[in-house]
Amino acid sequence: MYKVKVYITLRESVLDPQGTAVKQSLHSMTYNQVQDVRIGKYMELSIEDTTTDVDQLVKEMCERLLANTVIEDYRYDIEEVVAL
Amino acid sequence: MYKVKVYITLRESVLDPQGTAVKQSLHSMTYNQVQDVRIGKYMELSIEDTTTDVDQLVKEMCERLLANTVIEDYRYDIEEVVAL
Amino acid sequence: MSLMLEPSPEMIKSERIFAEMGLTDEEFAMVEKILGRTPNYTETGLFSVMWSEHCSYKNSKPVLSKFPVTGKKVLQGPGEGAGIVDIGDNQAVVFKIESHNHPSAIEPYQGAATGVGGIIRDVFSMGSRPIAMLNSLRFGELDNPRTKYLFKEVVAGIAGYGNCMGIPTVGGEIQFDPSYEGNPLVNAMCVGLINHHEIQKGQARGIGNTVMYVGAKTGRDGIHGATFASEELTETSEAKRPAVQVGDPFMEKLLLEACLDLIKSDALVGIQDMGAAGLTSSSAEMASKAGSGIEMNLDLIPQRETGMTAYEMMLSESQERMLIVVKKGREQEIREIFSKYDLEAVAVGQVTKEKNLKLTHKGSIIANVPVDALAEEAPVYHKPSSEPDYFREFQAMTIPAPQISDYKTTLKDLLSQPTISSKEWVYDQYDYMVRTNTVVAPGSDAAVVRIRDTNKALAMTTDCNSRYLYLDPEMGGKIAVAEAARNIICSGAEPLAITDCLNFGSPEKPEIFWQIEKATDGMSEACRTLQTPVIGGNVSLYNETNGVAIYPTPVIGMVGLISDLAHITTQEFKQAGDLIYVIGE
Amino acid sequence: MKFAVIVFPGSNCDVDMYHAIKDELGEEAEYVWHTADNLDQFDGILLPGGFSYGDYLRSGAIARFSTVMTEVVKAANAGKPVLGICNGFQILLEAGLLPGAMRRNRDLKFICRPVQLQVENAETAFTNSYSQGDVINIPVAHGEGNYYCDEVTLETLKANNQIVFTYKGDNPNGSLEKIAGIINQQGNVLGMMPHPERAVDSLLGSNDGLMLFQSIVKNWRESHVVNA
Ligand SMILES: Nc1ncnc2c1ncn2[C@@H]1O[C@H](COP(=O)(O)OP(=O)(O)O)[C@@H](O)[C@H]1O
Repeated sequence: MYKVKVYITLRESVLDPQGTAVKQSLHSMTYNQVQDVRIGKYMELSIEDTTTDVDQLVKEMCERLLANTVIEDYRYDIEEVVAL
Repeated sequence: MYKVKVYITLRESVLDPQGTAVKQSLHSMTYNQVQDVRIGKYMELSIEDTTTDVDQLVKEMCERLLANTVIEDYRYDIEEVVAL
Repeated sequence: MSLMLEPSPEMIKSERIFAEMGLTDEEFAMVEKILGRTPNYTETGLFSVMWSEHCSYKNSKPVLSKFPVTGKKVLQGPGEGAGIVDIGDNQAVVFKIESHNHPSAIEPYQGAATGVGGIIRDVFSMGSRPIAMLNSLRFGELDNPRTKYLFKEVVAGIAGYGNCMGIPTVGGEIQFDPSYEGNPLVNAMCVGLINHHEIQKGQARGIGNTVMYVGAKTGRDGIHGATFASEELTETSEAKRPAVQVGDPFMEKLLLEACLDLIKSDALVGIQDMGAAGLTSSSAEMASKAGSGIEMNLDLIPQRETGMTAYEMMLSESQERMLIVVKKGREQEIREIFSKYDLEAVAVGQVTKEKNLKLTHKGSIIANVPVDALAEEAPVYHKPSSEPDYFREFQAMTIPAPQISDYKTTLKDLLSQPTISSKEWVYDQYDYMVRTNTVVAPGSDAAVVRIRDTNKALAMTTDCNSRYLYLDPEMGGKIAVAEAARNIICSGAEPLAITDCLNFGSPEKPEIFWQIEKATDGMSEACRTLQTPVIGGNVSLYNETNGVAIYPTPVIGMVGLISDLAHITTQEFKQAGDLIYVIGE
Repeated sequence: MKFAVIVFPGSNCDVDMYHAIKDELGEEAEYVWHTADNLDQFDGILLPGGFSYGDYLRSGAIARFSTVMTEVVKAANAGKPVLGICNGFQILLEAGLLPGAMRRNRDLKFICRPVQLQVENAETAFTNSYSQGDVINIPVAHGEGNYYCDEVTLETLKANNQIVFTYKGDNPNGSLEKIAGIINQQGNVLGMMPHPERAVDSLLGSNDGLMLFQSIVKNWRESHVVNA
């Protein structure tokens, strides 16, 4: 079993309306120390043991479906979990 | 400067329609190895040097705004970044 | 694996565990008498939900019985998922309103969204295609952040669900008043269209017929919180906490289309939404209405989580589920209808002659109780009622005439009240045009939705001025119905019937019960006079914060028929030089 | 002319599109379920609005992997007119048939309202019945219509006259350069956020959208009469 964590963020050049809105809310709540907020996605996938290269597999899923590389960047961690 | 990463996930027994749809889509793309997908949010905050306890600050922001604790759990990492 | 041990019948009785589930000592004694034994844990749960006010109307039945519910055009009055009124040409209109107040107070987005989802299921479970949504909302004053948050999220939740379903949200009303500060009201109404021969009933007829489960899997969503109150249970893991219901409008859209395909099949016998009290109410009510029983094997229930107990499955309020009864031997046809939409239809039981709800789980019978006892025999209470002091004071007052020095300022002040000002910020977020039949969009009196391929249209509105009801519940009740009727008539329609949602405080208080009595008296009289029978509705009591009740708020949803599209009238002045008349007193 | 109205799980403007073609335009239309693997019999392909797959993950992201999308790509490559409206536009972007991507609306709210569009290019197979610069009334109804593309792409769009519609007046969703609709380089794939199929009957407020469908038919007739 693999536990995969995928982090998807908007590319730096892309405006993030949600992040901006959250930053403004935080400011209005007097958290003025917050200079920037960027909002992305966090996914947890469980993948069963496979003969294929897991890294390759996850990369492919990210490129094809999980991220839209026109506006998003992604990275991921793979952790092998030993069933008890 | 602090760079804060916040991970927000749906609580365990809360329905995740988005995760389910993505899992099914991955299956139909023949990634049958994927057993489970849960989708949450990932946020990056930049916080300027502050006299307040940063950990306390982030926790408070999560509780009050960033996470909806009725249905979501959150965790975060704080990293101190030295300006160059 | 669940390590949670359920208390034995003896413990339920000796430690009064039933009380935590909401049953009184007398009610528990009644259950024991009905069964001739002490109920086990699951059975106690079945009775506690079915005998709750929400499912049994035990406190409100006496007042509901006053409503006129019949009429020449009424094809279905109260008692099914939604009421139905004939509109000629073999067509009928189906509608109902329902509250989701408490869930929306806890989690406004999901609470409102699942409220919308629930009422849509009520309408399409009748076999009808939903054609429009309306709502009626109440919040505290917009000057505090919590209220703003609730308001924003409730609107987003209604939009999120309704828009995704592709059902236009064409109207509604909103009032801001401090009395709703801790207890907002979220009432949603759905209107559907049906051909007479397609009308379905939630009945489990035909001994031996198959009971099937369709839609989303069952999780631990919305299981009655009271269950988890006991010491031992709260120590179970976080995951066991009753979860807030999260809506999945995409699932519901598939379920809707599949069910509308399903009604064309003569293999279908009965269908009912799993709303409040989920599997319990749908199975017990379908059997009770048909004079039959139902036997289910809970191992077969599609489950989203592991280790669910019978109690949890029966009380779960997971959304987007339906229970259907189909002719024995025709199950495969049904499976095929659903598989087009990637949905599973699973046979979970059968209709029995013995009028019991009999449940097996992991090889043993876990509940066996008479369906009528669950669905029909809840106690009915005639609560004491007394005229509140405030009412006497108000009645004794001489009404001061308002002193207005500057009409312009007063007008501006009025228009800047959130309750009076434009609601465009809200309805801009609702897709009010999808299905391209909305002739009169939000912003006029009643909304008007045309009926394609005919020259007819339907006008619809929700109304209730709760300040009037607070000042004089009986007069206010009449005014609410009359206001709805005026809105319908102004748009060119003839009023057909109403649905209502009785939002009040706690009926245990004689002053509140008095409000309920008087308001329903007034409504009944107005409905009789206007010949708009009550074809269904919903009751939401206990709307209080820190012991203070909301204003009495019986929301009226009215639908009218426009027999000729040329009769459609809108609110705006059309051109300079037109004459302006005032009609009435 | 025979149109396919593609229906994905969660599409909900399919009915409106169908009626616009059949009842108002007077051409043939047929619903085609997302599992279909042949679109040969159709002359034009319509991807309607709605919430395919609940718009989960990103709008259009899951739908683009439907079986029928392989056929839509084939039809596009064969030069057939392909029109994606709202969710249909989002699917075309995700599928790479049009450049760019959609972000959430600037104000983070769903918006449903009539808007004014300016016809920026009246020489396409979808707009030839309008005149350059025409201002038309067509409603929008979306939560993610905030169009984005990188600078290079934007330059190309401009250079090739691929921006077909822009919002006139207020920018309702924050879209780059007020872009409301774009076409591919070959000129046979159009994506737009506003709903012309909701503006085909003056009883409901506007029929300015009808000319878009008439343009498609006109163009098709011309090329098919020439070829015949
Ligand atoms: N305020 C009301 N006025 C008229 N009928 C009502 C009212 N409240 C409930 N009813 C009717 O009582 C019937 C029983 O409701 P029930 O089957 O428990 O449905 P639900 O739980 O979905 O409201 C319903 O048909 C409903 O229309």
